[in-house]
This record gives sequence, structure tokens and C-alpha cells, in this order.
Amino acid sequence: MSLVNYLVLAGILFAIGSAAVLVRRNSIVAFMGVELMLNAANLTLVTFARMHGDLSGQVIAFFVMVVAAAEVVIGLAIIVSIFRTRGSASLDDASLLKS
Amino acid sequence: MTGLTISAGEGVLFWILAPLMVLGALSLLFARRTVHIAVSIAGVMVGLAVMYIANEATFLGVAQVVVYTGAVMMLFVFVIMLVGVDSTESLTETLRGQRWLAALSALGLAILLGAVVTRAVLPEPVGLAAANADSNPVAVARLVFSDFVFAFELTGALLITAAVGALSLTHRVRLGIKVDQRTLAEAKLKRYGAGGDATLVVNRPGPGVYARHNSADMPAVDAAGNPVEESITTVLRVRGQERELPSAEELADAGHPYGSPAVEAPTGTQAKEIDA
Amino acid sequence: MPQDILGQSPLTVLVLVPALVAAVVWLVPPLRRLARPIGLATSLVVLAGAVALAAGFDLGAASETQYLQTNGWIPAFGASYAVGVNGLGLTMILLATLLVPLVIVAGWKEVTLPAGVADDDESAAAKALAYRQAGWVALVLVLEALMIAVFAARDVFLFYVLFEAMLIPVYFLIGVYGGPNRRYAAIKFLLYSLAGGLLMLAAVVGYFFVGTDQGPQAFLLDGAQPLAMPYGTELALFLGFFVAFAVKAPMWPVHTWLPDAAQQAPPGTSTLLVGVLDKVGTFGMIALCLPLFPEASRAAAPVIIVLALVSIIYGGLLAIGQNDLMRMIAFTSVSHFGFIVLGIFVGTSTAMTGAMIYMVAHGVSTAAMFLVGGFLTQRGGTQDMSAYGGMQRVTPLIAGTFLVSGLASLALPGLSGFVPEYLVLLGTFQHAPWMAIVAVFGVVLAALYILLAYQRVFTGPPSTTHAGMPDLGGREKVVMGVLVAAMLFLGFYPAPVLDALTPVADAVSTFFVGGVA
Amino acid sequence: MFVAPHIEWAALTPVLILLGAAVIGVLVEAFVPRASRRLVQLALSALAVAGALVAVTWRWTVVQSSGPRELVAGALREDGPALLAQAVLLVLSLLALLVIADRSRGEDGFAPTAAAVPGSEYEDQARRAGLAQTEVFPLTMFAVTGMLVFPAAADLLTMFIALEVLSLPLYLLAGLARYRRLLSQEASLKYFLLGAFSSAFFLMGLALLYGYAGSVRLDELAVAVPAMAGMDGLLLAGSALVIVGLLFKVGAVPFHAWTPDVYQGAPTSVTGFMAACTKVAAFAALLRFVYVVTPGLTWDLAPFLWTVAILTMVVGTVLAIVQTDMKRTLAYSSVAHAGFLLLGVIALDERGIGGVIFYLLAYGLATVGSFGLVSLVRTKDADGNVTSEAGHLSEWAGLGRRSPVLAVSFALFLLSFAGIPLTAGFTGKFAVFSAAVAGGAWPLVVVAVLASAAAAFFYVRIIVLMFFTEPPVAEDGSSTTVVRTEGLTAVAVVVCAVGTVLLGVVPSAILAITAQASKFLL
Repeated sequence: MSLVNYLVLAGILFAIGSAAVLVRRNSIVAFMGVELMLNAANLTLVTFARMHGDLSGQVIAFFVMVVAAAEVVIGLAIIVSIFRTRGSASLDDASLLKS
Repeated sequence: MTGLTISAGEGVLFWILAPLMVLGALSLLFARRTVHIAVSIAGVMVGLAVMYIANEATFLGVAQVVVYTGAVMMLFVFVIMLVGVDSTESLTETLRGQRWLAALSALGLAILLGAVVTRAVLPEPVGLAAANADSNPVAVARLVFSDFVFAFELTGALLITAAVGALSLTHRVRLGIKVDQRTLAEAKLKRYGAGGDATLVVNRPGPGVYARHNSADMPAVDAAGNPVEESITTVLRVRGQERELPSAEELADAGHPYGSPAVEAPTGTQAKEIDA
Repeated sequence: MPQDILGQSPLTVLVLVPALVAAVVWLVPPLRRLARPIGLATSLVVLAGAVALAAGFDLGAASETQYLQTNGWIPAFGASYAVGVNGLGLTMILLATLLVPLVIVAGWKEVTLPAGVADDDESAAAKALAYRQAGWVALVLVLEALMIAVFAARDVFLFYVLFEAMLIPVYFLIGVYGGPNRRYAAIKFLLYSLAGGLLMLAAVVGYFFVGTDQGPQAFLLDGAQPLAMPYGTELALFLGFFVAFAVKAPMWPVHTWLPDAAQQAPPGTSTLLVGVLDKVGTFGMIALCLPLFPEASRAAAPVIIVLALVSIIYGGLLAIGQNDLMRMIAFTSVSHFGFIVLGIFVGTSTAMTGAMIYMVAHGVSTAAMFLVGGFLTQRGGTQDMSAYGGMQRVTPLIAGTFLVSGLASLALPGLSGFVPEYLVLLGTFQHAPWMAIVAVFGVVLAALYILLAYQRVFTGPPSTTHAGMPDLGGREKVVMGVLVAAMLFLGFYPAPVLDALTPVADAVSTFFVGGVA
Repeated sequence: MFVAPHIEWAALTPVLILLGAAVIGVLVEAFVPRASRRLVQLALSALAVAGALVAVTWRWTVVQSSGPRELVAGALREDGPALLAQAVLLVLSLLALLVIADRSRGEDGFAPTAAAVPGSEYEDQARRAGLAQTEVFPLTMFAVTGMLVFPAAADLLTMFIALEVLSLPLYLLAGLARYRRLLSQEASLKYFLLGAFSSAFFLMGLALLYGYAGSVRLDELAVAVPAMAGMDGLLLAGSALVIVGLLFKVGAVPFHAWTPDVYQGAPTSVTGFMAACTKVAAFAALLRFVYVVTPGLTWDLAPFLWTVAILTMVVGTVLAIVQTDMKRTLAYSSVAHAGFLLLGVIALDERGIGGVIFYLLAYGLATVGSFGLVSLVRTKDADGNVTSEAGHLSEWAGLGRRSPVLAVSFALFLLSFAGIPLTAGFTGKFAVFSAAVAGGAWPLVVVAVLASAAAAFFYVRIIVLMFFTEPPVAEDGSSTTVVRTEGLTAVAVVVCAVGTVLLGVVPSAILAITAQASKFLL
């Protein structure tokens, strides 16, 4: 067992999260993908903190949690307001913006 | 500083948790119901919390459970319940080939990150025994309030923004006077007195009355035998999950109009089969 | 003329006067109705100033820059506000300042409200007309200011900036006041010029970079020595400049914007465009390309000469084939610009002198052709030559002035075109006879296209549709009179111009000894 | 034992002023009666930005005399480039704020209340009651605070948090447009999702760099870059991911997907603010990261950055040509401009820093000005009711005849975008391109020049449309009109126009200042 295993796991989770953002059309699911990516980064930070014997990695991870919490509030508020307008949370539904 | 020895137990823990977490994460790509995804991700978060603790980050492990699993993911579930609507999602592609492209780039990302960390000649792990001498929370707190104090203060701006934002997107100012139940009732009666519809005065029917179907997805039937659409909750209606009522004529032809027991009165769960 | 006025070079004053008047005329509503008289008066004042400048010019030192002024402008880019003229710049400024009042007079009644503007409300219509006329006068004056400035610029950066800035008034002159297809013509003009100009920008940036470690103001043209740089860099920078100039002085194969622009632009604009503005291209070749990149110029000369010869023949052939009078004149200009470029790059002092005089002579004769063509087509209502016929009986003055301008253009002895064409051919012949022989074909073609055009429009039985067409009016007589006088002057007494230009040609040729050899 | 960090309060004044104004603005929402709220908020915000500008100027003189230094335990740097970028940012913010605050016919550009469902009766009531979403002001102040910290951030965590502080309010502001609410909300969602996505990349890059060096401080990273063997992969991947996160913010291809949608959907005044100011902040941070951390990596990162720069210039230009909506055209043009700006970043030449900042100022002035003007051009239906903004290019036809002043100033901004000499845009292009040539990136300059030539096409097309084309006659009797406002936008536009001309004709004073900011404090 080596610490690298944690890092590989984090890499996999990060990739899955990014794939979810790119593939899923439901904004809530896509947003959960972003959350997973942030958590993967946190796992990396915590692992490296242990590797370096330096706590700042953990502190950064802590800040990330705070930031993520604020982000979630904003994001979900936006999603809810869109839902109230359209009755859907899909990115595709009635997409008014041409791409 | 001495090198870090990683216990065999930690290895076992990792190899049990990691596959489960990856499976949970994969639900993001393959599960259809949003709620299922949310719960799986909450599970992944708990797994991460355990890993944090294994990685000598006790404080973070606890914070992870409290903040992520307890607050963030519950907020997600809450919103999913609120939004509810397209809890299932069609997984057909809107842009041809986009999924493959995305899968390919994600795979590439995974391979890249994996290669980067496995091929790097990482330094010998040191461990946090020394850094955590005064207990992990204390050591973390010291850093937060010294090296990272500016970042800490700045997050305050973030939290205020979040609060202001959420409020302005959702809070409605009351325009006009507040309508209480009494004025409402009086207004209704006044309208009735002025020749309005009698149905305005009485309560609206709930769903599934008249015995034959008593589930919430079945509309009520008015005196004329027509379904009352409003009796079903909006959520079910928007989802398209309300059930169609057989027309009064059909039922009358079959010999059991509304209000009379069915020929073979259903019992228990058989009701569903008969509908089908 | 004093060497400085209030600490400024008189050139600066000459630039500022029309620019300021333009701004005032356009911005102050009460003045708009008087825009044309004000514009004419201003341009005459500027012409007087330019003549005074010429009078005060030391002909003995014509190859040196005079009326110098150098101020720091953007030190970070090594750019300065540096103006001054040698014989060539002065001649070009005289040409420009001479043509502007003529253009204003010629266009006195040409600016009208476009079709579609309601004329039921008379006062509103009058207001709109005044606004349009003020805009036209302002644009012409701004253009004059920029033309004077660009011929006076002694700094590569300043030259580039003015070179590009000139596009904008011309663009609006074509696009707002032009013919039915003006949008297309204006955009084509702008895109060609912008593309060329941006290549030049790349070259200017490169030149700046080369120059940064060779003195603080590497952009100044006064330094007698060109910057030292590797040959490859020099060639690349030369090409950047040259292509921009070639677009401007329409050379085959980047000339295609000119016929469209000339066809759609009002005659006055075409006059300024072909008569003066396009000369900025050949002026740039002489004032920038040769001194800054002598090695590259020498190396590229054979290719350029071939292109110039192609331009001469191609322009002549297409001029013969044109049905549209203005397009025809535009193609003759392509041919003439071929001669000028040929003279520049052949590399003998004689040919160079010829090229320089050619620039002036062509400016006058082509202006005359565009303007008289404009007078004719305005009356006849069409630019299609086949619609006319036998006009020499109906409008003898128009026919006569057209013939004189055409003969000047085909280099009849005694008219302005003869001396330069002779000099260019002579210089070319000294250098490489076969080139001169090819170029002589161009002269033959010129005779063909001019006389054919004259024959189609002015001889034969008069067309009935244009029977009662009026001849030149007083205003127009003045314009054509001045131009014919200028053509005769240049034909019979070219000495002062030769005196001003020969030293410059000699000086430039030293940068560029040997030409193709 | 715990040692309290030393905090340089004086140096923090600009940030503190803005943060204070933002917080007070939130309190104003709670305690000041609705009728006077807007005025109080506007005065507060404008004073705060102006005050911060004064403070930054003061700090600039201090830094000039006593040299740059690090602040608050190394979280921030007070050096030339940071202060210069902050000054540019504040100037542009002040102008953008005027446009944001302006009202035409008693209405600003924002939804009366964001909580109302578009098209609902409640929304109608709110409109009639004259509600205004005055939270816009504190949100803008928060965004400016984040932008102010961003260029000065000296460690990746501070950078990350500043990124979020500037982004979150913008996500919200994007969804507040008064007209076309659906479009606006969708823009908000897209911006949010892609923004969060990009910050996740930034964060992963941060984590990898932390793994590499054991620190996220830029100075320690810079020291570690040449030192460690065997972990190049971490360093490269980390740097690339951090840069990707920043490139998202500046809208470089292929990370530009959000730009057109968000530019189109967001309230026009916010688009102007976002387009101008976010670019300043993000480019300043990108400059710091690239110039401080990656000089040792030039050879490894160059292919990546060169590809991005070329793609950005080419794709931005080509797509701008085919657009039919004014805001989308400007959005793609902003993508192309990001490409030009990248030249100055890639140059890794000390002239590049000042050049990029000058370019940002020139671009920002034209952007704030042009979006300010876009917000004034509206469609009018057959009954003479003014409705939403005239988005379609064809609706701008013939504007030069009816509103010559507006059309001429818009043309001026377009010419500046196109980089025509004697406008600020030209000087900026020249500054950036010459830095790139000095840095050896001349092939990029050639591409940039060609792209500029192509880009000129669509700017010119708009000018043609305004001056040479007859206004279309719509079947339903609708037409285009220019609304009168309280004048704040006019002030902003005039300042922008004057600035654009001055920076084009006599730029030497500003260029001299930008030239002084040529070095980052490690």
C-alpha cells in the first residue's frame, strides 16, 4: 500500500466528475460532477499533505470545502430559479441560446 | 523526521473503499434517477471522509461528513425533491459523438493524472505525526489564522455573496396588503353572493376520492363524473405521473359507474393490475 | 516662408488648418450651410500656404529635408512626430493642395440627398442636405490634412499611422457619397487596404524590434544609414512594406479594388484617390522601401519589374475592353502605375527622376480625365460609353478637354505625360532594352485606349438622347482650365519640377545602385 | 507556538474600502427604505471605487519610492504590475458602474425582482410598483473586490478564493436581465456550471503543484521549479491545469464555450463590466503565474500556449464573422482579443507585462463604451412601446442617420477593436505585438496580424450597416430606437471615447507608466 493509490483514486474520481459535467444534460447532475471534482482535488491535497508532512494541504482542503459550500448555495439557487421558470432543470430544454 | 509506515489495515481499508467509491461515482454517468445519484455521491463523500481520517486529517474527516454529506449533499437532495420534475433523464445524445468525445477526454484525463502521479518520483512520505503533535484541529487552526489568514477573511466575502445571492433569487417582496384567511373567506363569500361559482366556497376535492382509486395520482371526480385535474399535486402533473381516469361512459358501460363498487372489488395491491 | 511658426514647422500648420476647419464645419450646425464656401476658402488658403512653402524651399538642397520638426511622440515605441519635406514630398504636397480646391469646386453640386429621403418637409430636407454637404467637405478636408501629413512624415511609425488613417475618410467618401453599388466598392477598397496595411504593421513591429538596440529613435528616416539586420529579416520586412504599397499604388495582381472604387466613387473622390492617394504607395516605395531595405530592394527588383511590366500591358488591355468610362480611366491608371514602379525599380537615376515626375503628371492628367468624365456622365446619366456618341458636336468643350487630358495621358509631346514617360523609357533602355521594348507596347496601348474611347464617345453621329446636353458651365470651365494649364506647363516647362526632383532621385539611387544587375 | 501574522493595513486599504462598501451595501438593503436605496447604493459604490482608485494611486507612489513588498504573511504582493492592473480595473469598474446604474425611462437594465417567475403576474406587479434589484450594487462591489485581489494574489489558494469571490457575484448578475429573462437565467446557469468546472481544474492544478513543491506560494514554486528532478510531470500537469482554469476565465479557445451565451444573455451593462474587468483581473493573474512560476518551463508549455493562442485568434475571428447578433459578435470579438493578449503573456518579455495591461485598458474602454451604447439601442413595436434591446445586427441598420453621435462613437470603439491607428486599440496591439516579437514569438504575430485583418471585416460590416444601409421596414411595424437615459451611460461613453482617442494619439504618458511595471516581485 502506497500513498500513490490515493492519488490515482483521486485522478479517477476527478475524471469521472469531469465526464459527468460534459455528458449529462441535467444541470443538477452536472453540478454534482463538479462537486466530485472538487472532492478529488481535496483528496489529492490531503494525501500530499501527509506525504510532505505539511499541514497546509489540509488547510487548503478546508478552504475548498467552505468555497464549495458557498458555490453550492449560489448554484442551487440559480437552478431553482430556472426550474420555477421553466419547470425543467435540463440544460437542453428550450435552449434559447444558439450555440 | 522518520519515514512513514503505512499499516496493512489502511491498505485493506483502501481496497475495500476505493472500488465502492468509484462505483458510486460512476452513477454520475450511468444512473438515470437524480436521487440515486445524489445518494451515491453522498456515499462517496463519506468514503472520502474515512480516507481523510486514515490520512491523518481528523478534522477534515469530520468536517467532510458535516459539511459535504450533512449539508451540501442534503441541500442537493432537498433541491431534487423541490425540483423533482425530470428526476429521470433521457440518456440519448443531443449532439452526435459528443458523448464519445467527452468519454475519451475524461479517459485521457484519468490516464494523464494517473500517469503523472505514478511515474513521478515522489519523496518518501513523511507523515503528519510531528505536525499533528498538538492534535490535528489545533495545528490546522494555527495555520488558518497565520499563513492563511487573508484567505480566511476573504472567504467571508464569499459567504455573504452566497447569502445575498440566494436571498435575491428566491425572496419575494410582498406587494400589496397581506391576505389572511379571514379576508379570503369573506371575499369568497362575497363573490358567491354576487352570483359566483359555488365551488369557490367549498374546499376543492382531494385526489383519488370515490373509493375506486384512492392513490394520490388519480384525479378526483366531480359530481358530473368528470376528473378534476387540480386535485392532483403540481409535482405529479408536471412529471406526467398522474393517471388517466377511464371515461365515465366506459365505466358506465362496464356496469359500475363512479361511486359504485367494482364488479370484483379489488383488494390490496391487486388494484394496480386491474388498472393495467 | 519662415522655417517655423510658433515653434511649429509650417508643415504642421498646413496639416492642422484643414483638420480643424473640418471639425468645426462638421460639428457647428450653423456653419453647415456654408460648408462649401468655407471648404473652398480653406483649401485655397492651404494651397497658398503650400505655394509659399515652395517659394521658401531651397532648391539647391532639394534632396535634403527642409522645414524640419521633430518632437517626441511615443517614446516607448521609439516613435516621434517628425515632419519635413524634400523635393519629392514638396511636389506631392503641391499636387495634393492643387487638386483639393478643384475637387471641391467640381463637386459643388454633386452632393445631393440620396433617393428615399422624404422631401415633403422642405426645411428638414434642406437641413439634411446641409448636413450631408458639411460631411462631404469635412471628409475632403480631413483627407487633405492627412495627405499633406503623410508626404511630410519623416518617421516610419508616423507614416504608417497616417497611411492607415487615410483609409477612413476615403472609405466614407466612397461609401456614403458614391454610386449605387458603393457599399461593395467601399468594403472592397477597405479590405484590400487593411490587409496590406496590416502586413505593413507586422513589418513596422519587426522594424521596431530590429531597431530597439540601435538608437532610441530607430523610426526616424533622417538617419542616412539603414539599420543593420540579417538579410532574411530585411527581405521579410521589405515585403511587408512593399505589399502594402503595391496595393495602394494598384499593381497587378492586387489592383482589383481600384476599378470598382473608381466606378462607384464620385468623380471628385476618384480624383483624389487615384491622383494623390495612390501616389502614397509609390512615394512609400521611394521614401521607405529603398532607403530602409536597399539589399532587399535590389534583390526583389527583377520580380517587381516583371510585375510592373505586366501591370502596364494588362492595364492597357483591360482599359481597351471597358465599357464603363470610369473603369476605363481606372485601368489606364493601373498601366501608368506600372510605368512609375518600373521607373523606381529599374535603378537608374534617369528612370527614377522620370518616375517621380510621372507621379505628378499622372496626378494632373488623371484628375482631369476623372473630372471631365464626371461632368459628362453626370449630364448623360450613365457611365456606359456605348450610350454616347458624337458628343463633340453637342459639348465641344467637354470633348476638347477630354482629348487634351487623354493626349497628356498617352504622353504626347508638349503635354505633361511626355517628359516622364520619355525619361522612364530612356532610363529603362539604358539598363535593359528588352524591358523598354515591352514598356513601349504599353505606350501603343495607351494610344489605342484613349483614341478608341474618344471615338466611341465623341465622334460619329450624335446620339439623339443626349442632343440638348449643356456644355461646361463657368465653374467647370475654371476647373478644367486650371488642369489644362497645369498639363501644358508640365509639358513645356518641366524645369522647376525637374530641379526639385532630380537631386532626390540621385540621392535615392545611391541607396540602390545597380538595380537589377 | 502561535504567532499572530503581521498585517499591513495601509497596503490593504483599496481592498478594505471595497469590501467595506460591499458589506455596508448589504446592510443598506436591510435598513434603508426602498425609495432611497438606489441612490444610497450608487453613491456608496461610486465613492468606494473612486476611493479605492485613490488608494491604489497612493500605494503606487509608495511602491515607486520604497519598493515592492509582500503583504499579510505572503498572501499578497504589492508590486508594480499588481497595482497597475488594479488601477486599470478600478477605472473600468467605475465606468462600468455608471452604465450598470443608469436608468432609461425610469427603469434600469435589471429585473425588478429576480425572484419573480418571468412573465408572471407578480413580475408585472413588481414592475408597476417600481421595484429595483438594488442588490446589484453590493454584488458588483464583491466582484470588484475579488478582481482587485486576483492580480495581487501571491499564492494559489488566495488566487483560488479571489477567483471565486469575483465569479460568484457575476454568476448571479448574469441572470438578472430585465428583458428576455429566460435567456438571462440560462446564461447565468451556463456561466455558473462552466465557471465551477473551470475552478475545479484550477484546484486540481493547485493540488498537483502542492504535491510538487509542498507549498502553493508562487515564490516557493518558482524556487522549486528548477530544483526537483523526477516530478516534472506533476509540475507540468499542475501548471497546465492552473493555466487552463485561468484561460477559462479569459475565454480562450477551446475554453470559450460559455462566452457567447453569457455575453448575450446577461444584462448588457453587466456584460460590459464582465467583459472588461474580468479580463483585466484574469490576465493580470495569468501574467503573474506565467512570469513567476513557469519561465523554467517555457519549452514544455510553449506548444500548449501557442496552440491555444492561435486557436483563440482564429476561431474567435472566424466565428465573429458569421454572427448575426450584436452581443454575440462582440463576444466572439472578445475571444479574438483574448488571443491577441495571450501573445503578450507568451512573450515572457518584460515589455509584455506593461503591453498587456495597456492593451487591457484600451480594450476595456472600448468594451465598456460599446456595451453601454448597445444597452441604449432598443426595439420599438408598432404601438411605439419600447421593448428589449435591439440584438439583431439588421436592427442596427441606418442608425448613423438617426443617431449620428451614438453611431460615430460606436464606430470609434469598433475601430479601436479593429486596431486602426490613432485609436487606443492600435497602440495596444503595437505594444503587445512588439513584446511578442521581442520574445521570439514572431510567427504568432504574423497570425495575429492576419487575424486582425479578417477581424476588421466584421467591425467594418457593422459600420457599413450603421452608415450605409437603409433601416429595414419590419412587417409588424416594429423599428429601432435609441432611448434617453439619466445620462450616466452618456458620461461613461464619453469618457471611454475620449480615452480611446487620447490613448491612440498621445499614449506616451500611460505607456511610460505601464513600462515601469515590468517586473513581478517574486
